[in-house]
Amino acid sequence: GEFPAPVEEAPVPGVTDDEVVLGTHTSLTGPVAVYSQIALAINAYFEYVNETKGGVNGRTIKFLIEDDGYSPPKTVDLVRKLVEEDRIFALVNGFGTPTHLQVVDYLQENGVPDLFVATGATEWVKDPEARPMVFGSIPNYVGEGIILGQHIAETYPGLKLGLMSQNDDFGADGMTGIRRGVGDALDIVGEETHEVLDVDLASQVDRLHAAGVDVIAIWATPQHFATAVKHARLNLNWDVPFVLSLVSANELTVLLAGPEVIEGTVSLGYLKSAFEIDDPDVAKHHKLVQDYMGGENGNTLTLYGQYIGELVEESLRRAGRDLTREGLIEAAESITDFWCSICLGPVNTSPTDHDPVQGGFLVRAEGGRWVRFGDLVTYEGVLPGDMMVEDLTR
Amino acid sequence: MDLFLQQLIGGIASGSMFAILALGIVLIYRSTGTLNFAQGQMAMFSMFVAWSAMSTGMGFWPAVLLTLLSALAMGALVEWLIVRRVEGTSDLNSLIVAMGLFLIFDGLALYIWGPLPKSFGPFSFFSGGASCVGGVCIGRLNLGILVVSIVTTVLLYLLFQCTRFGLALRATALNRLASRLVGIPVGRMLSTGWGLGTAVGAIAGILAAQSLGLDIRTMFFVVLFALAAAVLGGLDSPVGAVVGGLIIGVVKNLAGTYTPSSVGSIDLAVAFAVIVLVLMVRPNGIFGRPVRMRV
Amino acid sequence: MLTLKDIHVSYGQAPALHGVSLEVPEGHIVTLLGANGSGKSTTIHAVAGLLPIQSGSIDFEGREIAGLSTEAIVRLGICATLEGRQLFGEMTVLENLRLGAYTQGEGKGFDEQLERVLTYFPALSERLELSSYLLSGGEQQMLAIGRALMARPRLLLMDEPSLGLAPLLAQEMFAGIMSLSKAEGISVLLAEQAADLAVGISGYGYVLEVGKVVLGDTARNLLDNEEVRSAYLGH
Amino acid sequence: MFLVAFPFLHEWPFFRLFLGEYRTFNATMFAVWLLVLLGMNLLTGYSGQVSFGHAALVLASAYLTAVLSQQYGFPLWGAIGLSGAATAIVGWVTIGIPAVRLRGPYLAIATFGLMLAFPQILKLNVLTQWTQGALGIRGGVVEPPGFLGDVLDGREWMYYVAMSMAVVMTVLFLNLTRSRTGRAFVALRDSEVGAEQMGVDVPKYKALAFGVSSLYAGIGGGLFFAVQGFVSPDSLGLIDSIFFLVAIVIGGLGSVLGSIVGALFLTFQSEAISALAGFVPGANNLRNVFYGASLIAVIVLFPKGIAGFFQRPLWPKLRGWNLGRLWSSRS
Amino acid sequence: MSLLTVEELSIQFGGILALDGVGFSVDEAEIVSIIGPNGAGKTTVFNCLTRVYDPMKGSIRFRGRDLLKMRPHQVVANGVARTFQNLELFSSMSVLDNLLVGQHSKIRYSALDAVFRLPRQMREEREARRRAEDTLELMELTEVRDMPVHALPYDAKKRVEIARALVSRPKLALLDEPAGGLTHEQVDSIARIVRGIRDELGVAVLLVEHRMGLVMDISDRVCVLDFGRKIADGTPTEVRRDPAVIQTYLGAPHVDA
Ligand SMILES: Nc1ncnc2c1ncn2[C@@H]1O[C@H](COP(=O)(O)OP(=O)(O)OP(=O)(O)O)[C@@H](O)[C@H]1O
Ligand SMILES: Nc1ncnc2c1ncn2[C@@H]1O[C@H](COP(=O)(O)OP(=O)(O)OP(=O)(O)O)[C@@H](O)[C@H]1O
Ligand SMILES: [Mg+2]
Ligand SMILES: [Mg+2]
Repeated sequence: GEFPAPVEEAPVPGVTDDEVVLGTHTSLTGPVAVYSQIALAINAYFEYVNETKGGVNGRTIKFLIEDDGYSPPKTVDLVRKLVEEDRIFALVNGFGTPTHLQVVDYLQENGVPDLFVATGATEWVKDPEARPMVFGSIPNYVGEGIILGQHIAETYPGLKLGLMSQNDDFGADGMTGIRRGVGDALDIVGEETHEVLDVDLASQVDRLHAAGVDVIAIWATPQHFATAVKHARLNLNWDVPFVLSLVSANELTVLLAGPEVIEGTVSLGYLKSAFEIDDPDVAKHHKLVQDYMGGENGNTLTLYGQYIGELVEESLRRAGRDLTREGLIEAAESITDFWCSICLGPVNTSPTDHDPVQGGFLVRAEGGRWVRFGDLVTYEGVLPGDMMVEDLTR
Repeated sequence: MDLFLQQLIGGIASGSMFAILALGIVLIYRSTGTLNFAQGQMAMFSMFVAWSAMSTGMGFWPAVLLTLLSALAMGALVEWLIVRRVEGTSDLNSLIVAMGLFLIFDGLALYIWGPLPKSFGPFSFFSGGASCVGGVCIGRLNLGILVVSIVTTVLLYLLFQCTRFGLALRATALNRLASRLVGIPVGRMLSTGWGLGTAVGAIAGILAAQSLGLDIRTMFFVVLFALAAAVLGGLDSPVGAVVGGLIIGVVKNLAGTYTPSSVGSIDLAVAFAVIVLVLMVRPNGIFGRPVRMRV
Repeated sequence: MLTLKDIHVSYGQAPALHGVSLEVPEGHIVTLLGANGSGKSTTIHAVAGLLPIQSGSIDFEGREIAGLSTEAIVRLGICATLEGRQLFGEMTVLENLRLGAYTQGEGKGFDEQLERVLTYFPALSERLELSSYLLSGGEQQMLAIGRALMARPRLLLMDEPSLGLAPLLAQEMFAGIMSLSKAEGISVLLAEQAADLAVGISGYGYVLEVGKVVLGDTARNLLDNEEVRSAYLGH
Repeated sequence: MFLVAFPFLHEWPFFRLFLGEYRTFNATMFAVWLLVLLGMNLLTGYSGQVSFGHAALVLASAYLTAVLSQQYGFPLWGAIGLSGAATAIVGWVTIGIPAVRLRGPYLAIATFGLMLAFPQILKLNVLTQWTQGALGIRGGVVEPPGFLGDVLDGREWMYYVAMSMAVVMTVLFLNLTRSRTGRAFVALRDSEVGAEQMGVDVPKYKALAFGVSSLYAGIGGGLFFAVQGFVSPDSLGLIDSIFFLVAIVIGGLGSVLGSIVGALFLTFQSEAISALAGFVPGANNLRNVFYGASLIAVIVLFPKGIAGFFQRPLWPKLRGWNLGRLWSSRS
Repeated sequence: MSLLTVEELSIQFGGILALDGVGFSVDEAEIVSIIGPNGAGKTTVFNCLTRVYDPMKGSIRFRGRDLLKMRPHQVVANGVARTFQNLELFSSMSVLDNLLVGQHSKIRYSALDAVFRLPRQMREEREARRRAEDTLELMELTEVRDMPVHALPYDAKKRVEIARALVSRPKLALLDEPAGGLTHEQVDSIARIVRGIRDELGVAVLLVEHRMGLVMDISDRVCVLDFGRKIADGTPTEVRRDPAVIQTYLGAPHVDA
């Protein structure tokens, strides 16, 4: 520029003596507005931290939530606004793969920490050297697929497997994992994909039915999974077992499909469930939701929100009083053996591992709840590109 | 062969879902000339109304009745309060208003009922297992949807074609000034058209809640197919709406079944290619009246 | 039967009628004469309730009808045919006629009335199932008039009814209007450009100039008035 | 003048108050949207054809630009030009010509089918070699060439490129609409038979309108990729297509001013709704209600679009400076 | 040889035989009228000539060319221009622009000339504007040249129709009820204009009209249709006396005449 800019007062964007500003993009409106619960729960957790602990390292957290309505060009507008106009210190838990893909490189190039993106796309975690700013948050889809595939291989050896997946990276990553996990224990006799805008998955289920499938691995949203399982059970009288991505192993699915219909469906869990009210941490979560989010009880989504909140809190804490973006990244990639209050396993990160939670317990739908069984399974420290069944540990 | 038949029946089943929503679209288009993009979200709203009614312990049929009546009132009110402000300015303006309504109903439902799905117990009437012949099955619910949409079509056809009231509804959509000149209460007709269309949408919503679940986004994508169905059949033909819906359902299923997986998924593309091809031959839909030029 | 007192109408800011007063006696035919833009159509629109009037009164059989909706006015027995015909283009001729009888219901009287209208305009009876926009210009005009008659009006407002009609048909139509008015006591308010025929069948006539009545007299006197003849009757 | 100085304004003490750097990006996207909406307006506002598939054209061109520049080593600007031309031809031949027989909602829904099916096509296995499937294609920051690199950063450079492209294309647009061709578009919108009988080859011109419109969508799409540095099958969808249409109707059909207002609308809508929701604390769930209500309010208040409102001879005193004559489709 | 020769023209719509073997001709600089009852097929003749309709059989030759081989938009380029009974103006455009569209086939510059404002475009636009201005003056429309057409009074719209047809300098103008809905004075001015077209521009005119005063006054020849068939043909005086014409069309001796 031609005109000398006045000296910056705050050399680190979004950080003042007593406040740090974070932001996110999410869907407060639009087809996936239900996930707005996550950002609101994160915000509730930050408010709780501000009130009860005076923030982190003497700074309160301010959390700016922008609504992109799940439209990528809007995400770009809003994230740029957050970074350039509102001067956030870091972006936290950006929601949605297509939306976040549109900004991930922008954040990378501008050195803005891009913490704990709200999807399990391997894109975020597969190459931390190329994209040091971005971190995942849930077990990545390939890893999750391997664990569930392994379960299928052990439970249904020699039978016929059918695959159903959303026709995008979510589905593709999941199926990659499932194949690796299953190995040659089962024959894959049918592969079906569907689009986000498909109304129901009946036709796909019909085809797998005709192919004589014995078990189905499915990577779909709660709405889509509900139509698939209802069609199999109610219209085809077909009680084929489903193995489901953790993305849909939650209360939404129970509400949409009905508890009897999904009975026996197997998936993965890495956080405690909202129905475990006897667990003091879950009880505390419900209280937090009531106090800071207003009204109702917590659910899977708010629990996940709290998990993110705790992770961010931990990262900020580790980054210390002298906050810089580089410092935050260093802190976020040096978390070892951190147990968030509602986690079922430890969080570990490193400069080569931006995938905080790598594993969990198998869960099964029983009476409308997802009940854990078996041991903790992890693939700790392995990058999704190279991961194989051998990397799993129990 | 079984697979083919099953896909055919499955196509008819999901097609009847598109069809019944398309009927409401046709009804509103034919009686007011507006292409109602908000049809899906309004149906979703009615579906939540039904849920609320039932969650107060109301029985199924009373709740359905209440929902239909409230949908009728809601549609009429929307027309009277909002749509009428732009009536006669331009088709595109009513499209904007429909988009506005889409957003308003979406937002209102979110505000009133929150973002979480609701569970809607099965209706005794449509629940129960599938009926199978050989290896080919159709669910009770799907059968129910198909029957309801056919009955609705017949009723609408009779309404439009055989009653004086239906004639007046159509007249209003074609020419407001002329309608006033022959003594038709134009305002009331427009409100009634919207009311009826919304009520048909409510039927679609209640049925959809059964098969697709009760959620803000349940109708989000159904309406896209319903619009396509209405256009494919001919926007002013109730029969066309049903035929259009069924064609889309069946073509999509068959395309999905018979595309080699090495190519990838292409069912949507094929379904819409078929729509375009049909429109090339019949530019006003299968059952639409051809418009000829006269100077 | 119909009395207009000092009515004022404007389109937005632009005044179109300033103080039109006229009278249509029961069972009579009254013609409005005037150049293009003098306000004939506007007067008819105002009576039919299609335009709001700023001031003045419109009295129909002792009842103030200014401010009533067009539907209500039609129900009182006032029907209008307008310039541009205003047909339901995509509907058939028969459907148009059925709609004409909208206020009458479709009971027994309907068939009778239909038959009568078709005897005035036999060309229509062969085209009952044709979409009305496919009719020739004059046929459309016949349909517009026929549709108005289907409502069994007691006062008929006609804006340029002879527009596009062949000479013989125009004569027949005016003769028909006259006999209709005689036989059933229908009153008629006519606006015409080419008004010789119209004045010929009328009892009274008014001359409009830029939104004002400048002359009102019996048809006979108008026909005798040299100025009127040369300006509006083409002699 | 203003346009030239824009990226630096935020460094002025006075403008600092309300113009962040972010506004440079806003202005760049505005230029991209303006290009797209000019094309849309030519199609809908001038030639009277409604398309819900425009975002698919923008997306197609963005992809083409991405593939040409990232995989075949074309220089970015060449890739944009080539994609624009290719999109124009595609729009002309594969959409415009079949669309000739379709009208109103039938055309709208046929094109909307294109929009729904297009992402699926981009994800086809047989195409992933070029399209990279669902994960899309990355671009990266475009640096200004040569000595310009000393005075401008990438963002400012993009602003100048996009804005000058938009300005040039706007001028060309005005030239076209005020010519024989532009008049033929409007004529066939007003009366197809009338136009045909006056010697306008109606099918040809209807298809041509699609072609020219696609050219603008194509250039806009190429720039979209350059500005955003990324494109995926979900980057633009049906909702965007519909909102392109909403934008020109609200802006004003049949005028350049309408497209400009429409582009402003697209650029600032999310921010505006955010701000609107901010007025009512805790009303996040009502955002869409605000949004819908404002759309309706605008169209009720300005049934001819906002530009149409300014084109009325509102202020007779300003006749000499009549915006309407300057911008409207009538030359 | 005559300018226009129509032979054996027939067309059917559904069950209605709208034209049934109609034939007639128009010579250079001649005014020929077609009259007949409503629905006789007059407008249909125009529509066949300008290729809006496809006749079932018959031939239409204009200056030695076969009009039936042309596409609708090519007709005007060959020198036949028309007006419409129910006005088909470009209502949102100004009067001047309507006249410029009227010259669409006369202006030859390409879209590229237009986009870059090349000299050819500038020159042709200038010429086109001049022709438009001339025609506007002839039709007494100069004052309203910049008004959007929808805002014009009815009689002015009628004149714009005629002007738009004439501005392309056709050899033959087809005028469909140009005097419909006009006052007597305006009808007189239409008569003046039509004669002017013929005498000053050398344009032949084929006229469809119900205002007998006008028809009888200016036509060189009159052709009478009834139910799609030609029932009479001749000079105005002959036709006026023809009993068949009187019976089906004119009726009692006409006051208008
Ligand atoms: N819709 C309108 N908007 C604005 N002004 C109008 C409108 N309609 C008519 N006017 C104006 O009102 C005046 C009276 O018009 P009106 O149509 O009543 O005349 P008219 O005597 O019926 O003429 P014509 O013989 O052409 O039908 C004219 O100056 C006309 O320009
Ligand atoms: N496209 C069409 N489809 C069906 N019938 C048609 C069509 N065009 C014209 N007709 C019929 O053909 C006949 C002749 O119509 P045409 O318009 O030529 O009559 P006209 O002689 O011009 O009458 P007018 O003087 O009333 O304008 C009419 O009966 C009309 O209904
Ligand atoms: Mg008038
Ligand atoms: Mg005619």
